[in-house]
Amino acid sequence: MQIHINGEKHIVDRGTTLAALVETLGSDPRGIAIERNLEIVPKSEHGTTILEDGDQLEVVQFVGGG
Amino acid sequence: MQIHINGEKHIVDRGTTLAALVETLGSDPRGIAIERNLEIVPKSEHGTTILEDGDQLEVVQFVGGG
Amino acid sequence: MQIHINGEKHIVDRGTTLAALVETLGSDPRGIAIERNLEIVPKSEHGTTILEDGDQLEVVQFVGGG
Amino acid sequence: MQIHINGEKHIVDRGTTLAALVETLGSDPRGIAIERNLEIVPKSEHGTTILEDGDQLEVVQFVGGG
Amino acid sequence: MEDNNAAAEGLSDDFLIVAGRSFSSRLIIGTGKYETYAQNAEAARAAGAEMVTVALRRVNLSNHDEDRLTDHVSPQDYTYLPNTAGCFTAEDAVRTLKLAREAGGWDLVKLEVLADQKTLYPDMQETLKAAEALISDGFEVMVYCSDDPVYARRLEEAGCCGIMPLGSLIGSGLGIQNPVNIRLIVEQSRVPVIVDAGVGTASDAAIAMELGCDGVLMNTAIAEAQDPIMMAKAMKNAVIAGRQAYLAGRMGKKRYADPSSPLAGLI
Amino acid sequence: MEDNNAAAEGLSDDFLIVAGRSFSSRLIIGTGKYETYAQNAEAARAAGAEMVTVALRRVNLSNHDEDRLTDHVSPQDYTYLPNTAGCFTAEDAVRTLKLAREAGGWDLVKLEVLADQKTLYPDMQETLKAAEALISDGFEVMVYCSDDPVYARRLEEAGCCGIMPLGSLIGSGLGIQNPVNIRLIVEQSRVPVIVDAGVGTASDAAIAMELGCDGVLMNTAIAEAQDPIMMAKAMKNAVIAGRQAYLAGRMGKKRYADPSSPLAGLI
Amino acid sequence: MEDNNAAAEGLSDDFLIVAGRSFSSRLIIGTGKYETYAQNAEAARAAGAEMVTVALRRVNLSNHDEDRLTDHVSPQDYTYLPNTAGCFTAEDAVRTLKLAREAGGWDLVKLEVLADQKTLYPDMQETLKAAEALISDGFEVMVYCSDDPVYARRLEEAGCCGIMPLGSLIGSGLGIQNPVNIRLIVEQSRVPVIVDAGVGTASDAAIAMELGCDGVLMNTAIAEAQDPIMMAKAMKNAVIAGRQAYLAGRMGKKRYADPSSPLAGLI
Amino acid sequence: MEDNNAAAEGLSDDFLIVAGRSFSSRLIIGTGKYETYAQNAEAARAAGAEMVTVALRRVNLSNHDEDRLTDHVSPQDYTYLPNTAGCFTAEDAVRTLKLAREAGGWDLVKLEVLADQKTLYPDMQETLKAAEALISDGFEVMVYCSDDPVYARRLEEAGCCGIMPLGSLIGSGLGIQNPVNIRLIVEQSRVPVIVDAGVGTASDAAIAMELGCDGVLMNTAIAEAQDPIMMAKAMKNAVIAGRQAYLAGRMGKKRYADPSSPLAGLI
Repeated sequence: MQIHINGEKHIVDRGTTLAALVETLGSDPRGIAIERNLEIVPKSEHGTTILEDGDQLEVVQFVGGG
Repeated sequence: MQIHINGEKHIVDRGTTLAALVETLGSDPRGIAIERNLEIVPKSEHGTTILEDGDQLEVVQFVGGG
Repeated sequence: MQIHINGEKHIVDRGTTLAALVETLGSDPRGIAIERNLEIVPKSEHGTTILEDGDQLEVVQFVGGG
Repeated sequence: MQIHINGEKHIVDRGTTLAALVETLGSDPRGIAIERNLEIVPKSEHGTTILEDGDQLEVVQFVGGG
Repeated sequence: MEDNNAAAEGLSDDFLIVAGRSFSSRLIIGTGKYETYAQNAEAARAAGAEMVTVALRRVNLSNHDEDRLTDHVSPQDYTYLPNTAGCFTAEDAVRTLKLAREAGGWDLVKLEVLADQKTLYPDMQETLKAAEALISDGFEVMVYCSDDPVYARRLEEAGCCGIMPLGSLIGSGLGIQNPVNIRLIVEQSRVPVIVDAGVGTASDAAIAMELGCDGVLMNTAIAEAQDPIMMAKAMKNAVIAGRQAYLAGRMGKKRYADPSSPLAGLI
Repeated sequence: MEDNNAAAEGLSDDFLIVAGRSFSSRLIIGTGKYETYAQNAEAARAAGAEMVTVALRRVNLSNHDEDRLTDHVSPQDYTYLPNTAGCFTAEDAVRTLKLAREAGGWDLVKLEVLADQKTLYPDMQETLKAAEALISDGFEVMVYCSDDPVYARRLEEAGCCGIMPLGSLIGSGLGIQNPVNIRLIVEQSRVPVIVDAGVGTASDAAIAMELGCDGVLMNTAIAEAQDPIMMAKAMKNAVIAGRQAYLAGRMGKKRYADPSSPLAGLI
Repeated sequence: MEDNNAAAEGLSDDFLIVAGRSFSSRLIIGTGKYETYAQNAEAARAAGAEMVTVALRRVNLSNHDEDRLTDHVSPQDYTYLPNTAGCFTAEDAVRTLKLAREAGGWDLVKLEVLADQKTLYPDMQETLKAAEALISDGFEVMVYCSDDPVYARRLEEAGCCGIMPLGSLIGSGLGIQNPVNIRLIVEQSRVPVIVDAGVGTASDAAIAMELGCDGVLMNTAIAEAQDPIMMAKAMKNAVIAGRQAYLAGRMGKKRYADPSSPLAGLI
Repeated sequence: MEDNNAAAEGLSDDFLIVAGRSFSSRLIIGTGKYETYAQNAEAARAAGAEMVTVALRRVNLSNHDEDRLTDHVSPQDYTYLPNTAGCFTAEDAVRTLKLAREAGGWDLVKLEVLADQKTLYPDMQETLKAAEALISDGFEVMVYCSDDPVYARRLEEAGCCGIMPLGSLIGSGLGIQNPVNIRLIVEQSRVPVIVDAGVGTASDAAIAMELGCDGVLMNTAIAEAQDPIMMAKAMKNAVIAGRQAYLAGRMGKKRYADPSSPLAGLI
């Protein structure tokens, strides 16, 4: 199925959890935050959150800024 | 009957019009504005406006200001 | 004979007066000043001043300046 | 005999040396400078300098200043 | 009074246009703090002013012989700009200006909603609210405001016909505190920008105009000068001078010197 | 040209008096850097100037048809103030002014002895030496100087008829760098003090006059403005405005606000 | 890092207390515009900073080896102050800070809602709206704002734990444009006032502190200096110097001179 | 006292070198106007000063128990810089410094020849004359002078080992009146330039150093602060901060804003 991550299309298998996705993305789960369809998904729920077709994800982290 | 003009008590006869009052007050009707119970009374209606007991009047004019 | 005017060499006939020179130079005598060998020559003496070989002349006038 | 020190009259015995005077004045010779009749007397000569009648002495030291 | 004004100085085609009205003078003066209305009138003439701000207050019923502003500075000779000085809420300001319109029949007004007595700084939230209410009620609103360029833009978008940022606190005489913000407001505005408050002396007024402002409004600087009439003349000339300098386009600034006399032809 | 000047602005009895000569204009302008002498003349008229500084240079023998300053800005209409721009020693300055006197017959001059090409800062030692020599030779000396109040006093004691401290470097347009020193010079001087050099725009000229100066001399600020004629008008009005503000006596500065409308009678 | 900070300078009992947290450094630095995060970290150490502002941005999914801020300027060593730079509405700012809280678990944040890209001037209406929403959601809000003392008061009344008025436009380096307003804000505030934006060099930071501010936040002044590490040291010392000067109470200003050496006992 | 000074701040290789002597502190303080010599000594320590100016006065013969400067601020710990405060002629200044050399045995001195009691402005003619006499007599002369760059050059050419232009009048606390001239002096000088007089608070000292000066000398700013010891610390840090900012090279100034957070990756 297809989802959007940070505005880009991605294909993922049905039943993929957010935690699994983060791992495949290879990004360190510490220090990131995820918004799914404009709702923040707490880290504690990454493992139990099943992605659905058309999900809009925002995956953000801290960068330098003034 | 008793009314208030600019915050002060005044005794006027029943049936007194606003126009008559202004005259007795000796103030030049030109360049003043009157508010009766928070409603502005246009000059055109001064002659036909009968004061009532307890009326609250504000009679104002232009003064120097920055 | 040879003289210098404003730093440039000029050939003039013996006996030439300053007044004559000014005329040949075509410059209006009014509003100019002449220094001959570092000595100012008043206008009144232009007519009687005979130039000599090697004279150093400065002929100046007013120009725009701040 | 009479001398002036910093503008004030003082009576001293004939033959008094500058060194002796400084001692009687009770001021610490270190850090002071003495001018005798507008001439500086080096510390090295205080012992051999005999005061004379009418001498004008300036005895100065360092004080706070900006 | 054209011959007293910019026109006479060779700016005959340079007018301040506010809400469709055209003025040859870019100096607006207040009518407070003068020793007498007579002095006030003389100062207005000396300043070459065409607009004056006025306040609305209760008629003094106990004394009818009180000197009247209108008898000295006549609305026939000067465009009255009723203000809302002393109003600390949008509601008070709107009520005051409705009375002013009834009293004088004018709809061109100067709105100011102040936040506190100590600073008389504008309360921008209430000011914007009052401006919207007045404009929807048909008033032409010139508005006293902070030098916040964002709020200045909002006030223009709301339909104000004149933006009047403070130079510094009312009556302080501290001049133009923040020329950068005034410049930003001038650059973005399509309605006249008139510095209101803070001018203390002639050069302050000139500086405001050199920043590109369309006019200056002042009261204390003239009324509290040792010689108000002379200062009124000074301000008139300063506003014209600053305007002309802005139109002329100043020279660049240089770190070192640059001679004004030719280097050629030195003896 | 009285009606163009201070007189017309209600200062009919306020004259700048230098070496016994009386002027209604307090603005002196230079005659360098203009595109043409015609523009120069128009600027002088627009500025309402009565005095202009001029330089002395070698006649161009190879071209007699060159435009002449005197044909446009006539010594009949303007008091010429021969300067010594370009002189870096007292000797050169004295020699130059003696030629100027012979050329024009005038003994009122503007002395300047400069220290270096980069800053054109006055060399005060040479300046004082030249002033003494010129005064003993019968000249009336207006003197360009630093803003050192001690040297200003020396120059006045030497007999100079006008003290002309710089506002900032010649041609820099940086305005009045040190108002404290200018004020000290104004307070101590009994001859006219005229700020010379540094003025960049109208407000700079007004500030100089507000400090109590008797006049302002400028060249680049007008000649290098994008519109020199308009800037000349601006400077004329700025000098008058600053003078009037000085005479009027400005309001005091306050840390907080002070309302201009009465607090009594609020509805 | 106490020994690098005020404590070491004899101010051991002078702490900046924000939302119950205590800091010995009054200098907060941004983490943008540095050549590398390594340089950024070195500057933070040199500045003796204890708080840094950070931005929240999308993870770059195409490059996992990108250098990470957290690896150089660790949240273990510095208090992170998530900002909302780039947000132009209250809604965006609130959304961004909720994500920041989820990412870092911190509720102390720096709110800024900007009006436009050209000036980055704060939109005070949206800023107040966002502050109220965040505070009711449990955030501790330090807020970037204009120097409008009325809005500063509103923001404090809304519950903000730090008022951060601009000195001048973000990244402009124009210093403290309006010291009068900053002083008014300092006088009225019971929470820390921290000048944010505009500081260009050390003396600007000292001036902010001398006005009585509790701290200074800067980014460009350090990051864009030719030697950022040296400038970081300069800023650390300037903030301490300004704080100490404020606590010491400066001498009065005098119009004339006053000798420092005794007049008595002159030879 | 190295650890109190620049060295400790990471400037271990940045020394002020005057007449072959090397100092890690760039702050020179006067020893006048303090309540007691004890306070004076504490301030000197807090300022991290290594050089102090001192005056020479008549010994008080009627009171031998008077507190002595040398007992509190010892010439063993501080380089004494005998001054000529109170001298109004070259002759007096030379006589005073010869006595100082006899009293202390030092030839490094601070020359000042003043013009009048009201302004204490330097008399540059007498100052140059005195400098020449002292140098030919073997003194190392640091010289208090006006901000006239031409005279500063002459004094350096005469052999002075330190140029000390005033920031503003002695004891006035008006800061650096003319940064343009100070900059010109810094650019041209090959000996240390030390701003002397006028500094009122920490930022003034930082500004002097940011202009590129090699040091700052002050007395009243510390002695007349409400808390002289705290102000001494402030000045120490301000001088270091200003020096570091000068060495770091400040960011450029911009007319508009420039964001410090990345625009990429916004959600």
